[in-house]
Amino acid sequence: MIKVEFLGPISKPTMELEASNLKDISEILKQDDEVKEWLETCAVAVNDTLVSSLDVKLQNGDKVSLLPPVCGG
Amino acid sequence: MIKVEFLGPISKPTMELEASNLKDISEILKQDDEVKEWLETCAVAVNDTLVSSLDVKLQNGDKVSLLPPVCGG
Amino acid sequence: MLELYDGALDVSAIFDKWYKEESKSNYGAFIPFVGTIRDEDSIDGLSFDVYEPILESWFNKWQEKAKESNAIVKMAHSKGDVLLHESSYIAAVFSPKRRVALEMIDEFVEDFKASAPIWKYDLKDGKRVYASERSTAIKGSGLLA
Amino acid sequence: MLELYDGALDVSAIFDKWYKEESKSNYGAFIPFVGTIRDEDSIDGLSFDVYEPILESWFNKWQEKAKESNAIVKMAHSKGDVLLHESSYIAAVFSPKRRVALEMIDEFVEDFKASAPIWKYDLKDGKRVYASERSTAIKGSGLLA
Repeated sequence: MIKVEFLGPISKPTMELEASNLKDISEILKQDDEVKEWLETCAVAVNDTLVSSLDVKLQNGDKVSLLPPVCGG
Repeated sequence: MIKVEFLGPISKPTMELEASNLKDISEILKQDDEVKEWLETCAVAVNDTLVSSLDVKLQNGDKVSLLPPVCGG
Repeated sequence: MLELYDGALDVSAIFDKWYKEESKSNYGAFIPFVGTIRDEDSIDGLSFDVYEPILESWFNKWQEKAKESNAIVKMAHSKGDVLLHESSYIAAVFSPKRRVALEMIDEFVEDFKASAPIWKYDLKDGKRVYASERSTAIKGSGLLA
Repeated sequence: MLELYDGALDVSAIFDKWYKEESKSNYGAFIPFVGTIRDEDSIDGLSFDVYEPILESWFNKWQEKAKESNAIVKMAHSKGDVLLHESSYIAAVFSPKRRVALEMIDEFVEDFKASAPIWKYDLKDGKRVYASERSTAIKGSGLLA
């Protein structure tokens, strides 16, 4: 199982999904009306490292995080 | 009389000179071997205001200051 | 040196600590940037969520980058609520020479604003409202869209 | 706010004072620049001469300029001797917005270096030696040559 967590203002509890790569995650999240609107503006981290390609392979126990637009300071 | 003061590292006591403008001051200081070497790198203030022209008229009691290269901080 | 605090920062205490920590390190220039909550838009304050694991790796990359110029960076940030006229952020660069410090504090603060995983909320009428208008999508966002 | 002190600056005390002075002024960004004497070239420290009347008019012009951007500048500098690892200079900008403060602190510090009527001497082997190599002729120099 892959853990998908939603950071900051996305008020959505962590999900557990079956997926072998980020493309699978993308397909599943696009079906979720609450999450869908965030996908365009969210960065993605796998196991706390930001990634820039959908081809990232996922293994059982991996964590995918969605990071919405930031504003520190 | 015009008071001419030498600031910072120029080790020269204040002079009292007869002069009606900065051109006169320049002519007199060029004769002074100790001061001559500083003229090229010194800025000039009249009554504590920096000036950029030799045409400045001087009146009895005016103060001319020579400011050598600076390095604050 | 990345420090997170609950609520407002004790700015003078943090400044004093950092200044003393590097007092013998032979840095000629030390430039802190202090961010303070402004009274505007009828807010009562701001509130912050911080995602520490990615903030730490972002900060560690900056520490490496600073090292290449013989400089160091330090940072303190608030978690949770910070009220009007209190401070939530201090960033600092120490370097041997002033040009490095002047350029790096600018770059560091701007990259922080664009990349650090921190989310800001307005505290208004007893509610905590995500400051979406002032927020910036992290570079590479939209991967899953 | 131009402050001159005999000898080294009490940096943390000055920082704390300035921070508190503006704590309710609604400035979002506060950037101090702290200059500290580096151990180099076998010096024991530095020493400074300051010509106050022209320093004050230089500083007042900067205060006017800062005002146009709704910002303010502050500055403290040492007169006389300052030893290794002690600090001789603090400049600071307060402004509502960070971009103004980041750009102004750079401009202010660079103009200070090029224009402020302060002369620096190395303290070395019990002597006070004018740092001519590191000094900059004020713009317009050479008028009397």
